Amino acid sequence: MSEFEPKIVAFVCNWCTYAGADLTGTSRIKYAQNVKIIRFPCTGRIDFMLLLKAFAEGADGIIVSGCHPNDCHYTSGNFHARRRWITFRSLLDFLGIDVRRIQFSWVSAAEGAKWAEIANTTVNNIRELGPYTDYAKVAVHLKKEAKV
Amino acid sequence: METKNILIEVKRQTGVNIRECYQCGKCTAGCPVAEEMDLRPSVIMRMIQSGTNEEMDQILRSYTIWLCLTCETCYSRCPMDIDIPKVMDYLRQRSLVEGKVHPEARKIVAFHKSFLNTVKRNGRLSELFLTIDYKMRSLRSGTLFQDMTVAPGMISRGKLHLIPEQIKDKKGFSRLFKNQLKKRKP
Amino acid sequence: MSRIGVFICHCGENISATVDVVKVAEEAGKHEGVAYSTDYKYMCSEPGQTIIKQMIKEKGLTGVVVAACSPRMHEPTFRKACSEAGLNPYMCEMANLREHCSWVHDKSDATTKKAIDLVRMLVEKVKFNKPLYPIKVPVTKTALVIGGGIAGIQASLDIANSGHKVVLIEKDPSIGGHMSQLSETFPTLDCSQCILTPRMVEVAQHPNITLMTYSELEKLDGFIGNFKATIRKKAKSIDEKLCTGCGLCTTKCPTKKIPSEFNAGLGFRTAIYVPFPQAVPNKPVIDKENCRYYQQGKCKVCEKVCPTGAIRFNQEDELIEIEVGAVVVATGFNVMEPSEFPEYGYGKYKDVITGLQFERLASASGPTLGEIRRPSDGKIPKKIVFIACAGSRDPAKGIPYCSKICCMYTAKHAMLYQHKVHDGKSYIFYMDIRAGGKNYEEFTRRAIVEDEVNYIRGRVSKVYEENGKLIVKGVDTLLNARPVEIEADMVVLASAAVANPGSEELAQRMHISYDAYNFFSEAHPKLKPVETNTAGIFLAGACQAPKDIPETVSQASGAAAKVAILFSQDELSREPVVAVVNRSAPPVYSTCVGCFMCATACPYQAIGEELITDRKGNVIKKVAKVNPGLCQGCGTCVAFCRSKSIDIQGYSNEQMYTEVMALLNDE
Amino acid sequence: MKIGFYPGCSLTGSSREYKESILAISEKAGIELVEISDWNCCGATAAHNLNKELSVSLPARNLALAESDGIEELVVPCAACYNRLVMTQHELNEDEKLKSQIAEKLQMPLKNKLKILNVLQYLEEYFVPRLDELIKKPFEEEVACYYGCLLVRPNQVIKADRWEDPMSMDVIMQKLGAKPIDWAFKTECCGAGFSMSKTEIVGELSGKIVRNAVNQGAKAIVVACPMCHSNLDMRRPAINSYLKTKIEVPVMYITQAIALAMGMSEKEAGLQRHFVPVSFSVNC
Repeated sequence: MSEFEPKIVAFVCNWCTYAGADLTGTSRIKYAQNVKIIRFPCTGRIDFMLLLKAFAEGADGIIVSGCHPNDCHYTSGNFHARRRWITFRSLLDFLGIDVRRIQFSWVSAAEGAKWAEIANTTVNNIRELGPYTDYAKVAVHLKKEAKV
Repeated sequence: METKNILIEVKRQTGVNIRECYQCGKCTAGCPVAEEMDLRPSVIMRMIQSGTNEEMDQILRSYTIWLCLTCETCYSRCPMDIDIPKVMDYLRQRSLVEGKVHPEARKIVAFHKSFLNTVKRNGRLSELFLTIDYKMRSLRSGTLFQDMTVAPGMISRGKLHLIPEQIKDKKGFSRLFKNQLKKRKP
Repeated sequence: MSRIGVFICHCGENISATVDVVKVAEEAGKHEGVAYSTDYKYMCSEPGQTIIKQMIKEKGLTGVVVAACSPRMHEPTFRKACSEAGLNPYMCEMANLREHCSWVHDKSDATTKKAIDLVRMLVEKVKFNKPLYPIKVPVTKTALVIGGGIAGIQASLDIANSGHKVVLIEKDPSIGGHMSQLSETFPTLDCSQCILTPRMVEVAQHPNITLMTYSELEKLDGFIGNFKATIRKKAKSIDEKLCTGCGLCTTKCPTKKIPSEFNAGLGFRTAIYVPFPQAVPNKPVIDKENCRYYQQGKCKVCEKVCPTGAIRFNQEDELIEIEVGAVVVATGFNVMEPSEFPEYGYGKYKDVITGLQFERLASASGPTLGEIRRPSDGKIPKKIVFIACAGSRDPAKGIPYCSKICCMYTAKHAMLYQHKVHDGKSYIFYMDIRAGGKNYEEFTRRAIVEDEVNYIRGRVSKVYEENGKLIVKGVDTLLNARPVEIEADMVVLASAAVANPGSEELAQRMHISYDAYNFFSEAHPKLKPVETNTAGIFLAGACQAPKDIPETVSQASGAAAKVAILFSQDELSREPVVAVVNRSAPPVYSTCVGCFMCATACPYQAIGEELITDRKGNVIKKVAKVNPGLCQGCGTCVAFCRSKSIDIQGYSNEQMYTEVMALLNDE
Repeated sequence: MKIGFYPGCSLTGSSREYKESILAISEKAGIELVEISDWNCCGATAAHNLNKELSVSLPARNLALAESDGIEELVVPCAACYNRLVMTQHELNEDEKLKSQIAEKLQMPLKNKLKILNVLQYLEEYFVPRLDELIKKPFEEEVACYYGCLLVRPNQVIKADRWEDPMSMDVIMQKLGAKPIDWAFKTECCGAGFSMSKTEIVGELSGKIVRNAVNQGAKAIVVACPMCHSNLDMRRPAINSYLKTKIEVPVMYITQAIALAMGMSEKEAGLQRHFVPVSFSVNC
């Protein structure tokens, strides 16, 4: 059996981390293919239901990354995201999701190397945690029920 | 020890980051005994910053660290809030341990030692015993008759007790002087 | 049914070297809803764009996905191409195959698979894209300039000379600001008032400028091109039309011992006063807090002597609303509070003064008519000590930054003193000499070499008085940290430049950001130094950070140019990436429940209320409404909304959920 | 009313008039100062110059004893002891680990929540509001209020009001009827711990202080610290030899000034114990 290849979705802000990941590219710094980026206007836009959706669709791990505190393009979006993350984090246990499956970080447009590092560490961490199927199973079950 | 390590060691022992010092000299400018010092406070800060082992050795052998009165003027006025008196405490203790006390400062050290010795014995300080202990320690420095003029005046004013006050819990108290805690890591 | 076109770019070999582009195009072609897919060496080139345009027309494409470099690079290019082919530009998306895939991974099947996933994700997204149209907003071509110092004066004149209207408001009775208080200016030693007053007059006479002194900004609503400013015009207690500025009232006023703000407390003024002889407008105001009539109900001497009957004791503050398209903030700076220097005895010893006070002593229009005399006894000081960095670069006093101007003005002060008192001795205690402007270094060297100013490197610890002398206890760090004691006749503190009191509230009133020291923040420290984070509001001068005159004037002209650019358009168009509250047919009208969580989340105050009424005008429902002019499109409100009633165009819930699903469902 | 009291060693010896006067005025004001049972020396300058641990453990023992006596407020008249106790309290609160180590060594619990008052704070709180009723004979002299180092520094920890130019003693003296002079050496160091080991430095530093006070017109110097007192009073010969003149300005404790104003005799106030005689008290 081949090694487990985790599926990791990165929810990133357009102004900092997306540009930071662009810099990773222009600097030709390599990282694992497992991480795939979805662009948001701001981390403040990221509804945590989207994270649950990602797990339900089979994601094994998630990265949420935006601007450093005080660097938000929209002044305060990242603070809202951070506050929401603190609340959401305490809910994770109840939801039965290992908190280590979600990596929350700040990566600026100038931190190309940091982005690669975060991507790689997350992949390694998730690889250790193993596949995550609980939510996917529930989702399949719910879909079946809905059809009946 | 190299520059970096000396700075790290000072930080570890005192919590003071000497790198903060930008050599404005306000500590020296306000120090009441700066004139008498062989190395001025701001110079000591610079030597720690850029110093080698040789420079550290020079600091530990300096007169300055013993002249410092711990009046805290430097610390209170320092724009960078650098706790220089705390660093001086550390330097003095190290100088003592390494046997590098400046010859001129022996009197001062003798006095402090006598002080602690008297306290160790009685729990409280007896000024008469302190004076006697100190005179014995500093015999060679020629201080024996220095305060002869003061003592009679003190006795006549009821200020010098011939029998020292003592505390009761001597056993508990002496524990403080034994088994000194290991150097703490922050 | 969607008809999507997918265009895979090789980017020379940048993408094709690690990603099997042919396979990606092939796989994309199999995807549901994809009507056409191809790959090409340079999609952004003219022929590449032609392929896209042709296919839009030929295949009747409803959406386009270009898989190439980062959208931050070429999104505008491809959107423009789509638009030229008749497709709404917002129906085009880009998959980032270069920066996020080919450049960061080695050549492998997994890399190609990732590329396929990314393309699929955007194909699914595009299916939910809606045609969007840039938002047009009209522009009111009047600028509001706040602050009548040199920054505000320069900005006002530049805007007015470019043909636009300006309203200049100033909180004090006269314009001129700190520059009017200065004696000579470095590095040329030309007289400050001589170069400033003509400009002040020009402001007052310019047909495009409305000058409102003794006025403050009360409120600012609206958005770029369409601000509504409320200005409080404080009661001057005179009828400005009748007053001729003869000055009789000020000479007769019995309250004469009020410390003069203009003279930095070194001289006195009356309760009805003109701050200085060259004031613009040259008409007095009554300072109510010190006026006998206002405080005790008796006096009215000014009213009795006024030949034109211009005094109006019952005048009240006026609130004036004006519409403006842009705002230039030029509120300047202040010097640090005296109480911060207990060790230097400031406030305790009369002869310890600030740099600004020294300017007044050295100024020909000052309380000593330009002679350097001690405030305590009027004697000419034979020894002066200047202390640089009094407060600046002093985190313990709360100011870690360099005030930038002090090195230069202190050198100038010492020079002026040496020129006026030939047998005098001057000392400057300094930490570094920062003379980084044009002709600045030459200037400080001249002070040292030609004018024999004694520079001593070290800070002063204490200043105290003994036997009528000020004893300065300093140190010379260049001489092995030797303590230095100077018996001085006068001590001048180069006290730090700080933000104006109240600047925090003003920033909040305008919704612009400010830094830890309450200076206003520019939008970008390098590339947007005069813009603020709020579109349409610009910065000029020392309200942004301590600055000297040349820099202030440059920035003011820069801000004016930005305003002129804005006013060169009749309408503004903005990216339509804004939030929208849904509306539906009755009886629901909208799923919005009116909780206004969105309004709490919004950093731009872009969310207001909308009342839905029936035909009779009864309110049926209160819902949130987004002002597209203010909305910047961050989408924080969307994540906050409990009922999923607010959504953001271009990053809608539908689109984002689809992206997540498409990315993970690799069949 | 009962308040905890830590006299410290000097108050039992060289500055016994300080203790006598503070106890006397407190008694007259109906306040009982209860000495901490079995208190020990705070270690003073010696401990923190030579031995970091003792500099904390010696004061900590007193804090723990006070707690076990049920004391919540502790008056510490000696400025040096006050400084050491406050600094120790601060250091232990900053470092939980050290606190538990010290408590273990002391074999006593240590909550470290004591309210520590120096003599000025004590007077401000318990005397100033009642001075009108307590004063019998106003103390009408020009005085220089001398605070020294340890009541105000380091301001980062002690947080005294106006630490460069403190006023609390001046305010109290003014209320007694005195005319506090404005002078520049309120918080300069007198030479403190060098009284015996470096007497010539004490002569110089204290000399500058006394000179400025006299130059500004002081008829007496008022202090609140035994070290300041002994340096300025007992070391007057060293001061005079530094200044090359004979200065006769007396030095007295603020509590003595209050005692006189409250109508006590010179002897009750302990003026006879000074080296430099206090002459003017007779006519007030």
